[in-house]
Amino acid sequence: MVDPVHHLIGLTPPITVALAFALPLLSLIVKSRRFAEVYGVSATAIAAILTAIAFYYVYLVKSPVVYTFGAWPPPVGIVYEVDKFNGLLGLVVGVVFLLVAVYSIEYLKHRSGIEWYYTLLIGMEAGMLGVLYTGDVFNLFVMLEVTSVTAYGLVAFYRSRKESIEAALKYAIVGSVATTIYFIALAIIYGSYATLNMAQIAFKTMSKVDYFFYLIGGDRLWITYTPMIAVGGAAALALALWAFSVKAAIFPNHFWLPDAHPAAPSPISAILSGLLVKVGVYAIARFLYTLFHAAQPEVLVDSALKYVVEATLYALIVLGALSALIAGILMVAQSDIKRLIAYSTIMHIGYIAMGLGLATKLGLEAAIYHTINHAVAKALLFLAAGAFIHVVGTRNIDELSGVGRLMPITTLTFIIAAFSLVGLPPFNGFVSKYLLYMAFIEKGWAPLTAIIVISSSFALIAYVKIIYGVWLKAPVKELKGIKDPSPIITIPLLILAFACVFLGIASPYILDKVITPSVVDLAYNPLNYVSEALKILTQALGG
Amino acid sequence: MVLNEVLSIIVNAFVIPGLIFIAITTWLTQWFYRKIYARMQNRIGPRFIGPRGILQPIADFLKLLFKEDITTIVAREKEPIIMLSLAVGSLIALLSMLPISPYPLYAENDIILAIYLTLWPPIALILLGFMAPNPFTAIGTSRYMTLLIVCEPIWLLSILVPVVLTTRTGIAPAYSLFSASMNVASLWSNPLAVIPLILALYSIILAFQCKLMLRPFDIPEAETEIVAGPFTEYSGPKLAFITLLHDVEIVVYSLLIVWLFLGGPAPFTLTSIQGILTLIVKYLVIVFLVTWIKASTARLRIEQAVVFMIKYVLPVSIIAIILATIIPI
Amino acid sequence: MDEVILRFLWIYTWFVLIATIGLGLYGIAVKPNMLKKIISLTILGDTANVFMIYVGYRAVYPIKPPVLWTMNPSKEVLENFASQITDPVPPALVITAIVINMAITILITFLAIQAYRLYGTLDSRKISKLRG
Amino acid sequence: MNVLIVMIKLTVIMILVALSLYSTYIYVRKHRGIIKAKYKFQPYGCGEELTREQVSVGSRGLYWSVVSKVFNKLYMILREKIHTGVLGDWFSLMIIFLVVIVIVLIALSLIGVFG
Repeated sequence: MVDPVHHLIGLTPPITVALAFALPLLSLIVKSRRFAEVYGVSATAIAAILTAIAFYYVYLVKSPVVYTFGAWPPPVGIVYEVDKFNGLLGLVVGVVFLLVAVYSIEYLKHRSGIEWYYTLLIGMEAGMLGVLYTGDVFNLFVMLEVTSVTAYGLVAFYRSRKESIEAALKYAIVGSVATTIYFIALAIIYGSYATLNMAQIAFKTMSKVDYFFYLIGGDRLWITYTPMIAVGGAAALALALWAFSVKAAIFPNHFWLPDAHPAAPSPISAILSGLLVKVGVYAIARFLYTLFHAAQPEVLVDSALKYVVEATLYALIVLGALSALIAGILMVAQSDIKRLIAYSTIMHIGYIAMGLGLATKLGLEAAIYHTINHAVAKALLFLAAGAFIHVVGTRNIDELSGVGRLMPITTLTFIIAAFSLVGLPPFNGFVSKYLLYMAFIEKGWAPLTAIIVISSSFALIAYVKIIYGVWLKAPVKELKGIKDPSPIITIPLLILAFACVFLGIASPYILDKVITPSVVDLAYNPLNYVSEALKILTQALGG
Repeated sequence: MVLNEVLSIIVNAFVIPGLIFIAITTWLTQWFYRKIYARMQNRIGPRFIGPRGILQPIADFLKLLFKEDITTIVAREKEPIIMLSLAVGSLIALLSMLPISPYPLYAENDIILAIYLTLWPPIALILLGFMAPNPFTAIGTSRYMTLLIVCEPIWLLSILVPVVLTTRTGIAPAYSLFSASMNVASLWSNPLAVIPLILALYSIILAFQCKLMLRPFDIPEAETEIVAGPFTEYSGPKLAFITLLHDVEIVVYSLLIVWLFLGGPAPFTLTSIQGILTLIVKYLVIVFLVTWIKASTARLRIEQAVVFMIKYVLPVSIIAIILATIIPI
Repeated sequence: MDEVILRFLWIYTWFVLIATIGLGLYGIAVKPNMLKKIISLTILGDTANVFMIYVGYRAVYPIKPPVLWTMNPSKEVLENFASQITDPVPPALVITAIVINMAITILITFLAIQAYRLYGTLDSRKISKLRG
Repeated sequence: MNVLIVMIKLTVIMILVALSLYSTYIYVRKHRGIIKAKYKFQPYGCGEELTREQVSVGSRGLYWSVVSKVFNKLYMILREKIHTGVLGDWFSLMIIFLVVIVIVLIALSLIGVFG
């Protein structure tokens, strides 16, 4: 008997998809703007509640939770497997989407096509939750495509603006090349391991057992263990990680990001920067640490795969460092407020990549905590910048001068977010950066901390540039009638600002209770992840 | 228990190394500094107030503090003081992590915390420059930020050197400012460990000059060129607070160098008379060194300064930290 | 002899597939026209699909379609069936991928049309308002 | 002691000190009247009159002059050669990267298998 909570958890993405597609149909009947807004907010609220249930369940009751669609056991059917790592990220996604949906009501109140906007927004949430919760590499591909298509659509939301169409076109081409490459990687994975289930791949990379799953296929697919499988694994890892590094915007695959993120409406920029790139990070982490056991290479059955995984980790550190430096240098030169913040995203993804590349417990904690902190702080930064843009109607920092004096709440939240991302104590960004520093020092790579310091000081300068432009600079023209936007905008800002402070102050508790278990689930407990999925199969086969 | 915690925080914040201690040290240090700076320039220095002019710094500070507070129409009124107070507070918090405090706060891996605390004063100064818009403040502040980009990594790497070295000798708590300061003195007897320590000392003193905008790095507040850089618009109590922050920075960073690199009162303990005297002598040596560099050099241009730091200081600090991680202990 | 020819054809097809993937990537990277980029993208996507199909194909005769005719097969029938059929999973994946590719191609083509309306050109070197 | 608890304590110390200094300032301010003289509140301009527009430096000019002087070459390479905004240029870099990692990883795995 399946626990009913399992149904709720497993069905979260499908429910959200259904909610997304119902909206255009319903809006044919109810031709009211208010209806679309209320529908959008309630749909994201439902998703947020579901993710919160999943989070609560995996942390306090049982982890991981395996949900089989249509009760088909793992190698045949699609499986959703939620452990503490993706349950945590799912909660962040749910909460940020809810806040963004509320914020969008006010931000887009003068635009038409609001029902399409909310359709795409909820669709993107569904795709993102699917990518996070899925336990099947092909389903990950499908959900990645759902997320990407909605993202391309939302970047092109202002379809009469040159820059949004240009950015969306470039983003769409780059992104679809990436997903196609990932599809090729899937072919190689299927050819090498004869399964698409994550738990089974994780099992096959660490055991020589001639596993009884190969019910289907001829002699070529009756794969007994041979060392040559490692070559297929290496090729698949290379292609898949390339594809994910496009989604995560790690140098040199970051070019689309500074174009695409500013071109979208500000709430969408918040989601793209705060959450969408994290989907790429999540996939990288899942592939490296759960499927290929990068944190404990000694459990890998192929010595060849060990080399491959270690080379990948070094590559992640080098590329992360390059991303951070290049983004920092280019960030200072921007005069468009949202483009500047978009470059900062590349920088922070660089930090996260470095943390992932360290493959120590501290490094992984830093990476995961930074993923969450950056999601919160960057969403806040984009939303606050969006409030300025909403009120004044320009993205140029010089033209925004002096606005901040008349909008104290927005300015305060903006400064909190900026300081958090620069990493000043006691905000949350400091804690994760601190963990990253210590991870480097602990591993004996102390000189590399200089990269974080240099890029952080570039970031400090860039944020001070905005703070100067928006708040401290004397107004160039007479500002009349400008004040803080309505509570629909400011309340999400304040909630996120509170989260920034809370995640910093309560960090000892959060690290202990939330982050460390998720690291253990991600990287140090592969048998648990595998056995949960296999239990279902054994039950299905009758014991 | 709770009372003890509260007491430790109060003592740290207000007595030692809090406001009282820092006020006295800053006053005496500024007098010493002005006196020897004047001597190097063939002047006499403070003379009239108190014996040998020893009360002059206090008189200057009080005079500025009770002057009229002028804020131009485009400037911010109270935010500069908030930023400056926070910066001074961060420096005192830094001192309370050193063994000089009776209730030192330390833990494993607290070194990054210390480094981040030293980030507050630059941020305060940057925002200060921008809070009073003026072409001069803008130019000065942008120069200051350019300097910071190159001097922050040097600062970090040099501070890490003694910490990494002491941690490698197996002293707990690891990577802590406190344990490093307590145990660095024993490293000076190890000929291999001395090399990275000297290299790091060299680079941290130059980074110190750079962070504090002392000559040859006084480019941001270049007098006669851009009036007073970030501080052009400030007068009265705000200027008093700015000078206070500057002097507290000199005191705190000198104490940090004395403890972290020279081992504080070593070879004696802090509770003995000799120990306190040794600490004072070492402290005065560092202040003298900084003043000497300031008095004997001329101002660089901004790109010269950046190139100098990148070419001659940053590689040294990188070599120091690499040596510190690889040499056998 | 048959064996040799079969092996040659097998390897040749793999080579052609990899070359076509390279061609698709080349087209996306080098051709300046957006439309040609989109065509290269579809070439890449279709090659990936064929690649996937090939992974599920077997060069061992006899081959049967993966359709089981008896309702309650015995163990021997099942084993015999499993040793003769092509793998049904890759075609299932490819069907999904084709649908997704179609959706993406439509979206990108729409974006290209819109870009042509706004910029008056499809030359990707000229559609570069955003830079730096 | 946990380092994050130390962080919170240090923050408390910092805020206590800051509050006491700030209240000093407020006290001093209270006991000192302000003389309203118009010229005093104009931004300082070395004897020149500064208008509202001249007071603030544009944020672009502010940084660009310094940064372009010091890191000129780096910026030229980054902005003119790499971040050109042309799709083809990006793709050539991305595909070079793809080919490199595929070749390197497959070579490594082959070394692992046969070596």
